[in-house]
Amino acid sequence: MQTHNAKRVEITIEAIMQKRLTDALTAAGVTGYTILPVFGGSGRSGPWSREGQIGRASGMVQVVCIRRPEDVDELLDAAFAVVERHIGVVCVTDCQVLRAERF
Amino acid sequence: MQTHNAKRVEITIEAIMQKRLTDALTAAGVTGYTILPVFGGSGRSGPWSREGQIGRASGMVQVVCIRRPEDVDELLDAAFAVVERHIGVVCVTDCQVLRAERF
Amino acid sequence: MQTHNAKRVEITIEAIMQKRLTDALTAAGVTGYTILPVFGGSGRSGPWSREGQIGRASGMVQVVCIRRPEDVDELLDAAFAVVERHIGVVCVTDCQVLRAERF
Amino acid sequence: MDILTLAANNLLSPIILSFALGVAAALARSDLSIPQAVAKGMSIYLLFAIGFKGGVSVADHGIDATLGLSLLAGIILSFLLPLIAFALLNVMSGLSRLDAAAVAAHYGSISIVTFVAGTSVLESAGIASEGYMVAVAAAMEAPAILSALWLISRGDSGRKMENDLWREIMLNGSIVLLVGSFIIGMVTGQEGLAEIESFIVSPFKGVLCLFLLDMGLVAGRGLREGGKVMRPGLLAFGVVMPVIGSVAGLGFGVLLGVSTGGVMLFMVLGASASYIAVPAAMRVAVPEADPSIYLTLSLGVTFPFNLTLGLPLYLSVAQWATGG
Amino acid sequence: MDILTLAANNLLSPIILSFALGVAAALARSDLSIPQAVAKGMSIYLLFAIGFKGGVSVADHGIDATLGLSLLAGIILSFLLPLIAFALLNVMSGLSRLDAAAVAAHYGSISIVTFVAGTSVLESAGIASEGYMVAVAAAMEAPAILSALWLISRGDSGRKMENDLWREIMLNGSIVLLVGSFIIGMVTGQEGLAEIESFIVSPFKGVLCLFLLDMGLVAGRGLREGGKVMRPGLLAFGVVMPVIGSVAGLGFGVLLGVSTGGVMLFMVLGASASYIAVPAAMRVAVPEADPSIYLTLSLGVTFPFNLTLGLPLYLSVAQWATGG
Amino acid sequence: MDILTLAANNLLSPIILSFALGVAAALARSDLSIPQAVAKGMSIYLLFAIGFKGGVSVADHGIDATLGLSLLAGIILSFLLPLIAFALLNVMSGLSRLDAAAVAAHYGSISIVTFVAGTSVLESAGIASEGYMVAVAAAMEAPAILSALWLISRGDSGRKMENDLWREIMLNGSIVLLVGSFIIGMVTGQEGLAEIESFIVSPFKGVLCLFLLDMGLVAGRGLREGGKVMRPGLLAFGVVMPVIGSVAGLGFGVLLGVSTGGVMLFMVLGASASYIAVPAAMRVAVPEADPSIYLTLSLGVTFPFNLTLGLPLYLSVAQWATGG
Ligand SMILES: Nc1ncnc2c1ncn2[C@@H]1O[C@H](COP(=O)(O)O)[C@@H](O)[C@H]1O
Ligand SMILES: Nc1ncnc2c1ncn2[C@@H]1O[C@H](COP(=O)(O)O)[C@@H](O)[C@H]1O
Ligand SMILES: Nc1ncnc2c1ncn2[C@@H]1O[C@H](COP(=O)(O)O)[C@@H](O)[C@H]1O
Ligand code: NA
Ligand code: NA
Ligand code: NA
Repeated sequence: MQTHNAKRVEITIEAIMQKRLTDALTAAGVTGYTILPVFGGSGRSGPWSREGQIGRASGMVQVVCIRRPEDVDELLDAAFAVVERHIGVVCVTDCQVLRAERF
Repeated sequence: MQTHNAKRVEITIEAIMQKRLTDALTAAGVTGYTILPVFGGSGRSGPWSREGQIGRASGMVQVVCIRRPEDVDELLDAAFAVVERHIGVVCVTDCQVLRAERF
Repeated sequence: MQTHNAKRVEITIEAIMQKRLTDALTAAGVTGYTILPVFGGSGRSGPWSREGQIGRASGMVQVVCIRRPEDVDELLDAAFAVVERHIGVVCVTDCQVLRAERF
Repeated sequence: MDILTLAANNLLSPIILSFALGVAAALARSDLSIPQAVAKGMSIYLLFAIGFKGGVSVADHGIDATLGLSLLAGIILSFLLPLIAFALLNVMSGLSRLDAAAVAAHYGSISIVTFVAGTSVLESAGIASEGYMVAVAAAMEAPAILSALWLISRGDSGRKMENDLWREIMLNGSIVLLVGSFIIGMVTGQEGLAEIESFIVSPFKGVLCLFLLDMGLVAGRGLREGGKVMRPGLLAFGVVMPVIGSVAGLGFGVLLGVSTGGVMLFMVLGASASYIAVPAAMRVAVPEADPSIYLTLSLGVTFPFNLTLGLPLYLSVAQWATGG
Repeated sequence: MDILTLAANNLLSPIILSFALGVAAALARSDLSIPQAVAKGMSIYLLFAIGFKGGVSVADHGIDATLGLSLLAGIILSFLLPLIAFALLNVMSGLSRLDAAAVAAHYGSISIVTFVAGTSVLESAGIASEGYMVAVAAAMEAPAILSALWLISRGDSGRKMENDLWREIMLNGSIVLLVGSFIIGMVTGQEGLAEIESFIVSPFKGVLCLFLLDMGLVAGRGLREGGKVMRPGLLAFGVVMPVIGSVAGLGFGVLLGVSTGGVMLFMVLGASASYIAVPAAMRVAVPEADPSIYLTLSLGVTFPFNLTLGLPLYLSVAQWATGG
Repeated sequence: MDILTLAANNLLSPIILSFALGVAAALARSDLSIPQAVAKGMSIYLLFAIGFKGGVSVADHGIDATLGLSLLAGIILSFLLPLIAFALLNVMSGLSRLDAAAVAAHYGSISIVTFVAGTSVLESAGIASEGYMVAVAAAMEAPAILSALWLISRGDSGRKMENDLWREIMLNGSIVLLVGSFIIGMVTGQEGLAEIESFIVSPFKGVLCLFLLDMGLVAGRGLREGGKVMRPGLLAFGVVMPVIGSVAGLGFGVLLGVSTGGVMLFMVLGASASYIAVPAAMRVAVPEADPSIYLTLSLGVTFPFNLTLGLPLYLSVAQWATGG
C-alpha cells in the first residue's frame, strides 16, 4: 500500500484552551485535527483526575494533528504561541499516511 | 530492556464503522487492537463534537493496532478496504514493543 | 522551532493497575504522564468494551509518558515490573518535543 | 380550544422554551453542553417510559384488529413517504441523486421525540389516544431506509445492500428498547405500572425538558455549522414535507377510524423526520451523501417546525377531521 | 402465596423482564447499550438509597444484640463459603487451582443487586426484614477474598498479599458508599428520610429496572463471548453453589432468630456471587486466573438463576422454616 | 430556633453528612468516585431547577423596583469584594500579586451550590425569600473577574483582556442555564411548574445529597493534593473572608429592605466563593497563578465552612437584623 511521509503532532493542553488552540491551528492552515479526551495525568503542577469534576478549569485534552513534514514548523509556531504561558506538552512523531491528498 | 521493532497503526474512523473495521482487521490476522474514544475533531467535512449527541451517526473512534513490520501491509490493505469510501485517517508509526511474542 | 529528541512510551494496561503503574513510574523518576481512557479492545484474552460496565475489573487505560531517551530504560524496567504478570501492551516511539526543560 | 390558543399554549410550554434556550445558547456560542452519556441516558429513559406506557395501555384496552392494520398502515406510510420526498427534492432543490435519496429516507422514518411531544400535547388537552401508536412508531423507523436504498440502486446498479446492515437497522438500540419496553408494559399491565409509575410517569415531562434543551443545543450547533448548506429550496422542503407527511398520516388515520388522538399521532409520525436511526444507516450505506444536509434539515428545520407550529396544527386538523 | 405463584409473579415483574430484555438484546447483537457513566451513576444511586433506608430502619428499631451477631454470622459465612465452593469446584470442574480459588472467592462474597431484588420481592409480599441486613451485606463483601488468597497461598508459598490490596478492598467504593449512607440514614432517621424520600424511595424500582436492563446487556455480552468456557460441570456449579450458599444462610438466619424477611435475606446473601468487588481484587491479586470464567459464572449463570428462580425459592423456604 | 439548634440541625442533615462522607472517602483514599458526566448532569439539573423555581416565584409576586436594585447591589458587591479580599491577602498571606488577585476574584463571585444549600436551610426553617435572588446570584458571577483583572493590570501594564474572554465569561454554561431557566420559569409560571414539579421539586434534595457527595470527594482529593500550599495565613483567610463577605451582604440586604430570607441569601452570596466560573476564567487570563491555591481555598476551606457553620450563622444574624 502506497504511504506518504507526514508528521503527527500531539498537543496535550488544558481543555479550557482547546478552542484557542484549534483556532490558531486553523489560522496556520491546518485542515484537520482530532481531539481525544484525557482522563487524568500528572506533571509539575501535580496529579489530577477528571472524575467528579464539573468545572472546566481542570481537565485536559489531546489534540492530534497530522500534517505534511514541510508544513509542521508553521503548525508548531502557532501551537507554541498558545501553549507558551500554559501547562501542556507538545510531541512530534514521524509517520506515514494513506491518502496523502487529504493533508 | 529488550525491545522489538513493530508498527503502530492508528485509524481514526466513524464510530458506526468500528465493528466493520475490527472485523476486517481480525480477518487480516490481527490479534489485538485498542479503541480510544474521540471527543471531537475537524476535517474536510467540518468540525464536530460528541457533546450532547445521542445518535451513532456522528462520532468517531481511534483504533490503534500494533503489529510486526512484515505484516503491516496486509493490515493496511484490510483497513483501506473499509475506510476507502468513508471519512477518516490512517497513520503508521515505527515503534518498539516489549514482549514481542504477543504480536 | 527548536525541538529535542525524546521517547514516547504508551502503556495500555488494566484500569485496576493504573495507580500501581504510575506509582512505579514516579518511583523511577518520571515527572509527568497523561492517562487516556480506552473504550474497548481485543487481545489474547478476547474482546471487551467498557459500555455499561460498572465494575473496575474490566476496562483499560493508556498511560502516555514522554521522557528523555537516556532515561527510558529505567522507565521500561519499572513499567515491566508492573505489567509483567498482567495483560497489556508497552509501545515506545521516537519523538521530538518542545520545551525540553520540562522532561 | 382554537388553533391560535393551542399554538400559543404550546409555544409557551416549558418543553418548547427549553428547546429554544438550547438553540439560543448554541447560536450565541455559549459553552453550555450536556455530556453525551447524560444525553444518551435521558433518551434511554424516554424510550423505556414511552414504550412501557404504550404497552400498559394496550394491556388495558386489549388487542383488536385496528392494531394490526395500524402497524401495516405505518409500514406502508414509511415506504411511501421517501418516494414523495425524493420527487419533491428533485423539483425544489439541486441536490444530487444520492443526497436527495438520503434526505428522503429521513422523512419516511420518524422522530420519537416529536412523537413524545405530541403525546404530551394530547395529554395537556385531555385527549386520549391508542396505546399501540408507540408500536406503530417503532414499525415506521426502518422501512423508509429500504425505499431510499431502492431509489439509489435504481441509478447505480453496482451498489447492493450490505449483509450486516439490515440486521443492524432492525436491531438498532432505539427500536429494541421501544419494542422491548412495550412488550414489558403489555405483559405487566397496570400492576407493573403501579410499581414504577413514580419513575416513568411523574418526572417524565421534566426529563423531556432537559432532553429538549440538549436537542436545542445540538440543533443550534448544527445550524451554525451546517447553515451554509441550507439554500432556500431546501429550507422550504424542510417545512413543506412535514405538512405533506401529516396529510398522508391524516388519510391513513381517518381511513382506519382511530380516535382523534390516534389521528393526530398518525399525522405526527408522517410529519416527523428521523435523526438517529436513519442518519446512522445512511453513513454506512451511502457515505458519499453529505450528513450536514440531512442532519441540519431534519434536526434544525423540520424538528423545530413540528415542535412549535406543527403539533398544534396537526391537533386542530385531527379534531376537525374526526369531529372530536 | 405458594411457591409457584411467587415464582410466576417474580418472573413477570418489570424488573426481571428488563433483565431479560437486556440479555435478549445482547444475544441478538443489538447495539443497545447504556453508557458506562450512566450505569455507574445508577449503581451509586442504588447503593446510596439501599444503605440510607437500611440505616433509617435501624434508627427506628434501635440497635440490639442480634445486629452484632448478624454481622459476625455474615463474616463467618463469607469466610466459609469459598472453602465449600473450592472443594465443590475440584469435584465438579476441571479448573486449575488458581481459577478455582478465584471463582470460590466470588461465591463467599455477595451481589448487592441480588440483595436489592430480594428486598423488593419482600416488599411486594408485604414481609418486613431487619434494616441492618444492609450492613451484613457490606460486611460480607471482603472476607471471602481472604479465604481465596489463603487457598492460593497454600499451594504457592512465594505469593504474598500485596500491601495496598487489603486497604483497596476494604475501602472500595461500593463498601464505603453502602456503609456511609447506612450511617447517614441511622443518624438522620425518619426526619432525614422525609427530606429525600421522593428521591430514594419512590423512583427506586424504576431505576432498578433500567439498571437490570444494563446488567442483562452486560451478562448477555459476557455469555456471547465467555460462553465457550462454560463446560457442563461449571454450569452446574453456577446453579448448585447458590443453593448450598442459601442453605448455609438459612442455618445462620434461623440460629440467630431473625425475622422471616431476615432469614430470606441471609439466604440471598449466601446464595449470591460478587461481580464488582471480588473480580477487581482477583485481577490484582491473581491476574493469571481467567476473568471470563468467574465473570461469566457469576453474572451470566448465578445472577440470573438467583433473580428468577432463586428469590421465590428462598422466600418460600424462609417462610416454611420460620413458620412466617 | 436558637443558633446552636440551627447549627446542629444543619450539621446532621443528609446534605451535610453526604458532603462529609465524600471528604472522608477521599481522605481515606477510597476509590469511590462519581463519573464526570453524572456530576455534570446533576449540576445541570440543579441549575435548571433552581433557576426555574426562582422564575416562577417572580411570576407569582410580580417584578418590583427592589428586583432592579437588588441586581445592582449584587453587581456592586461582586466588584467590591475582590478589592477587600486582595487587601486582606496582602496582609494575611505571602501570596504573589498574581496569586492574590486570582484568589480575590473567587470571593467576589459566588458558589451556586452554597446558595442552593442556603435556600434549603430556609425551606427547612419555613422562611420565605425573594425568588429573584437567583437572578442576583447569576449577576454576581462575573463582575469579580473584572476587578481581579484590573488589580493585575495595575501592576503589569503589558497585559490586556483577551477579546474572546469576556464573551466566554458572560456566556458560560452555568450563567446561561440559570438565567435561561429563570426566564422560562417566569414565562410559564405556576402552570409550567405544575407540569414539571415532580421532576424539579420533589427529588431536588436527594439529588443535592449525591451532588454534595461528589463535591466532598473532589474537595477531599483537593485537600490531599493541595493541602501543602495551605499555610495558616491562607487558611485563616478562607474563614475570615466569607464572614466579611456576609457582613457586606447583610448591609446591602438590610439597606434594600428585603425579607429575612432575602437578607440571609445576600449574606450567603457575599460569603460564598466561586469554584466553577472563576477558576476557568483565571486559567485563561492568569495561567501563571497556581490553581491549587484558589481551588483548595474555595472548595476545600470556604465551601465547607459556609456549608456547616456559615449557613446557620448567617440565618441567625439575618433573623436578628430584620427582627424576623
Ligand atoms: N512527561 C510527560 N509525559 C506525558 N504527559 C505529560 C508529561 N508531563 C506533563 N504531562 C501532561 O501535561 C500536564 C501538565 O503538565 P505540567 O505542565 O508539567 O503540570 C500533566 O497533567 C500531564 O497530563
Ligand atoms: N490532518 C488531520 N489530523 C488529524 N486528524 C484528522 C486530520 N484530518 C481529519 N482528521 C480526523 O478525521 C475526521 C474526518 O476528517 P475528514 O474526512 O477530513 O472530514 C476529522 O473530524 C478528524 O477527526
Ligand atoms: N496488537 C495490539 N495492538 C494494540 N492493542 C493491543 C494489542 N494487543 C493487545 N492490545 C490491548 O491490550 C489488551 C489486552 O490484550 P491481551 O493481553 O492480548 O488480552 C487488549 O484488550 C487491547 O486493548
Ligand atoms: Na415521517
Ligand atoms: Na455469597
Ligand atoms: Na462571594
